[in-house]
Amino acid sequence: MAVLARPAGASRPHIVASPPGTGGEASPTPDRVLMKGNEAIAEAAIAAGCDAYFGYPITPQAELLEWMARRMPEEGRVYVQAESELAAINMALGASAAGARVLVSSSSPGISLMAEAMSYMAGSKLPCVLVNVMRGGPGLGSIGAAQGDYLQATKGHGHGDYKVPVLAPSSIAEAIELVGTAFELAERYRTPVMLLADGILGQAMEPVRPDFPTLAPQAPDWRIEGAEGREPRSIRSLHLRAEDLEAHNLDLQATYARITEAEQRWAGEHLDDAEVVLVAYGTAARVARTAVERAREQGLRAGLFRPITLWPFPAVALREVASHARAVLVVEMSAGQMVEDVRLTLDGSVPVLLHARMGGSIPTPDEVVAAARRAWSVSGPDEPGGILRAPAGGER
Amino acid sequence: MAVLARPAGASRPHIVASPPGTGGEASPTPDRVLMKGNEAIAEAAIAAGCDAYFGYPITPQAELLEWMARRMPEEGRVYVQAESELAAINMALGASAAGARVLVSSSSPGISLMAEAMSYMAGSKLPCVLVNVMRGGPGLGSIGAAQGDYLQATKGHGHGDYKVPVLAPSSIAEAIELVGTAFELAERYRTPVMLLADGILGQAMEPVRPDFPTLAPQAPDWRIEGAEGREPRSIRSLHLRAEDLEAHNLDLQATYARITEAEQRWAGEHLDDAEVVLVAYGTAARVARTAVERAREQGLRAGLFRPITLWPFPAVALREVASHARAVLVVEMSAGQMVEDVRLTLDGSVPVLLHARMGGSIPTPDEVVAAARRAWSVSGPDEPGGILRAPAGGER
Amino acid sequence: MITPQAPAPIEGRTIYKRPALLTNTTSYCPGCGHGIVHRLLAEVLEELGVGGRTLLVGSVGCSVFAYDYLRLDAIESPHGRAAAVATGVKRYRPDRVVFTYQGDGDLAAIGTAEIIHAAARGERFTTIFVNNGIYGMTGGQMAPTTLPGQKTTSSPDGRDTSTTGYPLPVTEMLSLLPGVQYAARMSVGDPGLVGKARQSIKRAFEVQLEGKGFSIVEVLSTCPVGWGMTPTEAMARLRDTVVETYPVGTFVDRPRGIAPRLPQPGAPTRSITEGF
Amino acid sequence: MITPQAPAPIEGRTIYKRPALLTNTTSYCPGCGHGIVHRLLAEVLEELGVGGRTLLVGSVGCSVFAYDYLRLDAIESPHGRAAAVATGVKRYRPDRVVFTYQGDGDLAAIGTAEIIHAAARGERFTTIFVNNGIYGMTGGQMAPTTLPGQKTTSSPDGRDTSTTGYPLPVTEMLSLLPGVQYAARMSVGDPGLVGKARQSIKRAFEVQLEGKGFSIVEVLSTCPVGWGMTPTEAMARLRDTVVETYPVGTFVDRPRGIAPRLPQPGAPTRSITEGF
Amino acid sequence: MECSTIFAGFGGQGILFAGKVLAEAALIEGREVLWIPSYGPEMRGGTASCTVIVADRLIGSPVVDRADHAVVLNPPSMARYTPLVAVGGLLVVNTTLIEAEPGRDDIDVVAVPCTTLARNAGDDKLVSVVALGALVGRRRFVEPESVHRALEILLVTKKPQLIAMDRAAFDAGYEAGLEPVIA
Amino acid sequence: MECSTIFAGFGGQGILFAGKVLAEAALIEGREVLWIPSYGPEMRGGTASCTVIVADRLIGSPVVDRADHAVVLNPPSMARYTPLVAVGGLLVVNTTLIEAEPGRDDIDVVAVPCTTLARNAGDDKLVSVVALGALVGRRRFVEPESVHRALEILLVTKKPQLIAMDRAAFDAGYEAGLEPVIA
Amino acid sequence: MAISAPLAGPSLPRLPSGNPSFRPILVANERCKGCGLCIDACQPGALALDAGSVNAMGHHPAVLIHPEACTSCAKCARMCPDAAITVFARPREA
Amino acid sequence: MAISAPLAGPSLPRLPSGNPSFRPILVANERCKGCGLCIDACQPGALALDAGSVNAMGHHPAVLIHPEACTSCAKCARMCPDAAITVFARPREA
Ligand SMILES: Cc1ncc(C[n+]2csc(CCOP(=O)(O)OP(=O)(O)O)c2C)c(N)n1
Ligand SMILES: Cc1ncc(C[n+]2csc(CCOP(=O)(O)OP(=O)(O)O)c2C)c(N)n1
Ligand code: SF4
Ligand code: SF4
Ligand code: SF4
Ligand code: SF4
Repeated sequence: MAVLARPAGASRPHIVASPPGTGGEASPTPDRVLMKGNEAIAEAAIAAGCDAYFGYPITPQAELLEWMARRMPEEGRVYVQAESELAAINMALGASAAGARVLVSSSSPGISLMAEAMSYMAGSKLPCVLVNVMRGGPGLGSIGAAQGDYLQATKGHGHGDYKVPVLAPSSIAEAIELVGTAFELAERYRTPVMLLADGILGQAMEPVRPDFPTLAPQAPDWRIEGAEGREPRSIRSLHLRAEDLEAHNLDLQATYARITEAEQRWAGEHLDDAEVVLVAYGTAARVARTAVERAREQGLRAGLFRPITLWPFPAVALREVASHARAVLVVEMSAGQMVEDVRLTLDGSVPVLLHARMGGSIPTPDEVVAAARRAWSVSGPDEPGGILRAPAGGER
Repeated sequence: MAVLARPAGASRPHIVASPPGTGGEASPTPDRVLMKGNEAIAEAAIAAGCDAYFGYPITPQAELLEWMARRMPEEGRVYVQAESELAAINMALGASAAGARVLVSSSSPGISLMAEAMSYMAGSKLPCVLVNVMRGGPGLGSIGAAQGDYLQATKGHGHGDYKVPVLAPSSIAEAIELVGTAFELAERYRTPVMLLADGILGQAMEPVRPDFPTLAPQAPDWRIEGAEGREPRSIRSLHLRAEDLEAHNLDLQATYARITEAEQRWAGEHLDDAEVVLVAYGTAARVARTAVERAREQGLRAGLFRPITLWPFPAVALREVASHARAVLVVEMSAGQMVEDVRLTLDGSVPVLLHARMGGSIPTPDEVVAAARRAWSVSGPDEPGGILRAPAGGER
Repeated sequence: MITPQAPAPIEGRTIYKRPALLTNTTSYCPGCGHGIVHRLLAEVLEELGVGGRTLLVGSVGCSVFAYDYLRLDAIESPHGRAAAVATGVKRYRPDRVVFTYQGDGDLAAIGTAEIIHAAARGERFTTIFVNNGIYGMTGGQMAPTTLPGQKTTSSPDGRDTSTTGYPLPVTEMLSLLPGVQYAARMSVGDPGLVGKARQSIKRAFEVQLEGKGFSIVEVLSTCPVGWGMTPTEAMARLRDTVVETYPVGTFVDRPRGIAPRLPQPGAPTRSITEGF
Repeated sequence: MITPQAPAPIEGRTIYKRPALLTNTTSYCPGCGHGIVHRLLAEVLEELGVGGRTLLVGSVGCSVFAYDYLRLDAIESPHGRAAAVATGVKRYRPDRVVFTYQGDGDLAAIGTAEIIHAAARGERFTTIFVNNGIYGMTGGQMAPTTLPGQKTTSSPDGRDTSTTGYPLPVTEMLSLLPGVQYAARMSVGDPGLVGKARQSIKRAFEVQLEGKGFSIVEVLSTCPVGWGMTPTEAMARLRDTVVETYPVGTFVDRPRGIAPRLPQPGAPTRSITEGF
Repeated sequence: MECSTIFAGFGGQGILFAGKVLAEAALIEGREVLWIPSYGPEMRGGTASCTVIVADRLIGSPVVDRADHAVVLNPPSMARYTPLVAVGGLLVVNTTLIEAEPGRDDIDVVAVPCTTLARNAGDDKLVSVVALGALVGRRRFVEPESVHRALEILLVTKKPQLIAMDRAAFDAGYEAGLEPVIA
Repeated sequence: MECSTIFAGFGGQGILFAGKVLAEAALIEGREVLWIPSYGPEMRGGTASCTVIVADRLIGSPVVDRADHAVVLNPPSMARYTPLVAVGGLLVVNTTLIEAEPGRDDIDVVAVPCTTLARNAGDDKLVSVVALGALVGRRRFVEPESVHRALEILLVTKKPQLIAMDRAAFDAGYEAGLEPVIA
Repeated sequence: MAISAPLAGPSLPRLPSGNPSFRPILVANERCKGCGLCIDACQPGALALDAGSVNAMGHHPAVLIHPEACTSCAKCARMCPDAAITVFARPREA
Repeated sequence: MAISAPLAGPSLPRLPSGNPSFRPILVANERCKGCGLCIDACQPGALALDAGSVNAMGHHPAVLIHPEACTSCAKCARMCPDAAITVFARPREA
């Protein structure tokens, strides 16, 4: 059980289930403390038994590194501020191969630099948790909160056929919980896992319980530690012969199938009678949540479907939920990324509309309500796949 | 008009249109020469007026760099063997900003290292042609031909909301032609463009006409050259204020919409009466082409739809083509990547099946014929979206 | 309550006024050394009369907005890659004056490979390397150049050399490369040092104009905010403490015959056959 | 027609036999120096008796298959990142012996930043840097270490120093860093030099076992195929030509007081106020 | 109940700190709270702002399209944030640095010479705490006692000597906020 | 007509070159042709192979699942490629280095001591050209004259002095290939 | 930041309004960030920060409090990170 | 590659079959790549490549042609990249 630097009274048993809409739960108990998202994620990793952290400064993620710079040495664990993100992720690769529970964090541009090593880790079946506190792009973009890295995280980051589980918290309390989940998934399936947050989640402060979920220590039997008294072992992604590499890929694909089968996570709200289903994750989901309430106040039966795993995408549940809806509205802080998975999931069975803000702009509840109204009034899609596109920003 | 090192008799006017199935055209004229794909692409770039080349050695792309190492200095143009792919793509960024027509080439792992800079170039609206001679992945994988980087190229490479046109040749002659197209698109839309080849296209030799398409030289008015007598200009992707960055993103999205409208390219064969439409690109398309012939010999009415632009995906044409088909079979040298775009395009209107080989394994015509038979016999999809998955390799 | 200071009647010739290449007020914190270096650049480029054909290759750091303050065509680089970007620019436009402006986090950490290889190839551009020993833009984290024991947001107990090593002697390392025609370390610690830095920056551009090869000026600078000091305290630290780790002066001026000799092996190199 | 050579009756004690840590026949080209370096590593680790707790951090190059030839637990690194990977391994398992095995393309080109910063931090592992002056694996392209004028597949007319610069003195640069406890350049050019290289590699591992800091041995080696020579011609070139650019010997052995002094500024460093 | 407050002014005016104090006070009262700062280079060039949302139930949207309160400590901030105040909302103006009129009659305006009061309290930096006092004085959506506790919690470890000073500054503002001031 | 040939043996046996010669000969005859080498580290450790497809129309699949001809110059190659030869296809075996029997009676086998003939022709390296001769001798799918021209085109710039030698080696193989040899 | 710069404090002598004597220094108020580097550089101590005024950026700008002491050495201008200072030579007849 | 290594050629003296005299060198044929580095290293010239034989890798392995000349100095073994050579000391009574 991890205790925070700042004393915070008697601790409560950790609440695993997080209520829909946000991961946090309203509670008048005084034993909560205010924490910045970046710091909460860092402390949660320490509580979860993170053995080694590697990072590099970047806004809006810097406080995560700074927290680790102080706390990891206190805990007698490994902390290295690398010379670059490239070095950080490769240090993680090494530590993970040696059996460490590893955390790496950065933000969009830094994450792009990790594409090659992520592909190597996936190919070498090395667990690792990578936190992306997303900012506006493309390029240097801005330091505002955005969700423009969805497709990168879920589909195309590095080269070759691989996937990594992607977890998307929408509150600081949920982020704390998902850090533990991320390590569990990483180790159960021997894969890198990405925690996809954004600038607001990283920079905001919310009340959290100071007792964070803990994980049992590990010493994986596949790790390298010296071949004393046994055959040597090599951890690698190289398989020169096509037959071997295909067999290796099929093995990976089998793991991905198992993950897709077992690990789809989501949260929902007001879905039972929802005529318009809003699909949103992370910070956008919080806006959507307020929008759903305002819409209902105005008599529009809206509901919120919030994917928590972006890969595997919670397709089974969404198909079920959308089956009795009139329209689905995807709300993104990106130009139309998650909407692809929603469309792949629903396969034309329901009109899918998109409300997209980008480049660090965050939709307001009112504009989302307006979009939901429009979605409701749409008898059917105006083009195959039913993406409505408006000329300019916001509604697209 | 470029003339090859090896004299090759009188030259013929360049044939722009490439017949379906492959980009080359059978011709008994003796004036053809045998060229390796990598070398042909390099020479084609020189013919197209490439001002600067930056690269780094990697199999199976090395001969492209080596050809440039000899020819660019001969032509008095810029050639730099960079210290890394990261450096190469950033040199390209600089040269492009100065107004140069730039080519960069690498293979899968090296391409992953270019994710950040590609995002910067897209965000800074800098034209550049990047060649990816794909090999087996993930990680170090193998040096065999593969198509595992489709999703990376078309969706998620770098961070933020951007797209780059992706051209996929399926013969050396077509590669030569598409190099010119790539530069045209890059300059017309001020965007990086990717030429997606594979180890076989890069390493194989085929007869080609020695007279390669040429492009007019350029001196873009947006380039930086010194602010003498005018207001200074800065080429950048940074827009700190959310309003500005969103406006910038909307501008980019508008360009992508124009490209999607105007630039979808594809080739087809035996499609008029096709009951089973095979969808494949690059080397896989050549296998599919032979499979189509063998299938027809066996009385199965198969046809080939070959996307030439992977982004924008030739959705309009495929929708039309598939509308009177019984099933669509996607043939990939990857675990199921392009199939996502096919499904997004067809939106459940036709069963979509997948035949996937990966990790450097190439499907044989006979196994594709067998898959096509199975596709034919499938009354409907066995799961929404109609992806048939077999337990092990090959058919999935 | 705001009482603007009334401009007084002006007599006598002007001894110093703001260079024309310098435009908008910067967004730098009060007393930040970047402002001084910007001013020197503007003065030198003006003096050399090349402002109209000079290209600024920016970097990512607090100086990322330099294009807003200097009247120059500019290109932005991904963090650390300015030297590669400048290579691309200068190779294609050898007729232009090209320089990179990089902080120590940018150049000495993530950009290490790019600066070393641009220098090794003898690329014919100039690098202005502003070393304030810290990551300013991101909130004052430790850089490879941070002094031993120095407290930063990522070295809360001070830089521990046993786990993070010692300040990276970038200019010393670069000075070993034949491709480097001019390399100097300067400081903005007092008016005299500022004058010296100005001369050095001018020399670096002259070397570029002669087409000789790579030239670099490391300018020791301050980050009052990151250092947790007032601007004047920061300047005092720069003068008194920083210089002890980073000797100031010209390391390489090959056109003028200044260059260090390579480290030599200290052990016998003759081929021996015993001790197998 | 294949006539296997009949093993003869064996008398007398064994003077030399293959070390047990060395296993499968390598896939290296005939006469490739990698084989010699592998053998020396096996011999040294065996002699130190640490083979069972040694971790090989491989790199990408012809030696990528080293895990097939050495009886050691091994981890593969992305091209150029071995020093970062080793940092992760050693930080988590300081009780293990960790070394990277890297070619010159891997270490001196794409891996420049990683090796310099691992060395600067004084990471407590050993790097075996096999410098054959070329990219062997990818078909013999020019490396930053290629000799001036040397013909390679990417420098068909010989390395042109005016556009590609001069061979990178990696070990000299690293020797300036206080974190580097041992740095030497050796060669496999003849039996005597091989013996010397063996001693040096042993010393490097001893320094690691003492927990002192970073240790590196650059081993000058051959790539007969890439050099377009027979193995014996390649060895001759290594002995006669290569060594002129790359002096062999020990540059740093801090525990034994061997270390070069930093380059000093050649110009006056006093603060001057004139010349503004 | 959910109410949002925006603090805005120069860097160095203690904007983020005042927001934290309010958030901590709300937490002490067992409320839900969300604190969002401006961060990064925005801070250079000297403008800072933060948003604090206090509620009795889960907080959804972090973006405030209608602010219940805005505290503006310099002219640019007033220009930027006055329009965001919801009808019937409250605007706290630092008249020491702001001479202009907010120019809205559908909101409640508290005009306080915060910088002056802060300097009297001993440090210009206290200006935000003074303003927070005025805010709480006028709209008692958290208890002054909670703010006093909050100040203690936030300062006790690092700068205990400042607690008294900050409380005094808060009280000064609180007084000024109590009875309407002609803006 | 479309026919595929696989050449396989040790590195240094001139495998890739023989394939290029065949490809060039086919080109001279105005045919379509595709040459695919083994490459990269595969080459280290000393095995090399290449595939040449000659056709009268566009060539589709580059992968050969049924080879019309296989030329195997060392034991591992015979083991690996014999099974790929299509029924009625041709296998050229270098008996200098291969003593084992191919063990297939549904294909045509030409057994030629290629290395010996090559050494007699002056260089072991000519072994592949000898084998190409045997192949063309037995299955005249390209004209010997075309091969002679091809050798000239490929060698004239870099090593003109070798043209005669290579042609002789080809002819020696061609002779050996003409009349069936008891494998 | 302005606060962290040395404040001359309320006791700072006000400028004699409409002072006719020559003033060799002109500080561009709107550029000055009150960092105080010029004050530090000025040996005769002719400059100070004006705690009584705050510019649009919220800083207390530098002000020439002892024109008569100024030697026009320009050290202040040389140190000013914001190029806020213009320096004039004393006219012969002064 | 074997070809590029110095070939002793057909004129190479064959080994006296079943030679009884002591042989201080044992070459592991299957590891030998015929690079010739051992031959180069051997001052007395006791080694040569056997052009008459080709091993499974296609190389002409090294062979000890002058056992009597070998001094057991092990320089060949020290140069062998493939650790193919084992060296024995001459027994006292030789
Ligand atoms: C790939 C990447 N990594 C990290 C960052 C975040 N970042 C912005 S500026 C900077 C370094 C600033 O330090 P320095 O170069 O010393 O310049 P200073 O701000 O001190 O002038 C960093 C790490 C980034 N923008 N991109
Ligand atoms: C990111 C990346 N870029 C390029 C390559 C291709 N590559 C493989 S090995 C190698 C370098 C080999 O040269 P060196 O390190 O000198 O080792 P050698 O083969 O000469 O022993 C390169 C560039 C790669 N595998 N990954
Ligand atoms: S943070 Fe430091 S470097 Fe950046 S502007 Fe402020 S003082 Fe200058
Ligand atoms: S290519 Fe060169 S380095 Fe690689 S194995 Fe062959 S000889 Fe050795
Ligand atoms: S010019 Fe010199 S004397 Fe005058 S104010 Fe400036 S520094 Fe002081
Ligand atoms: S050195 Fe070794 S591999 Fe080379 S020839 Fe001699 S025994 Fe064979």
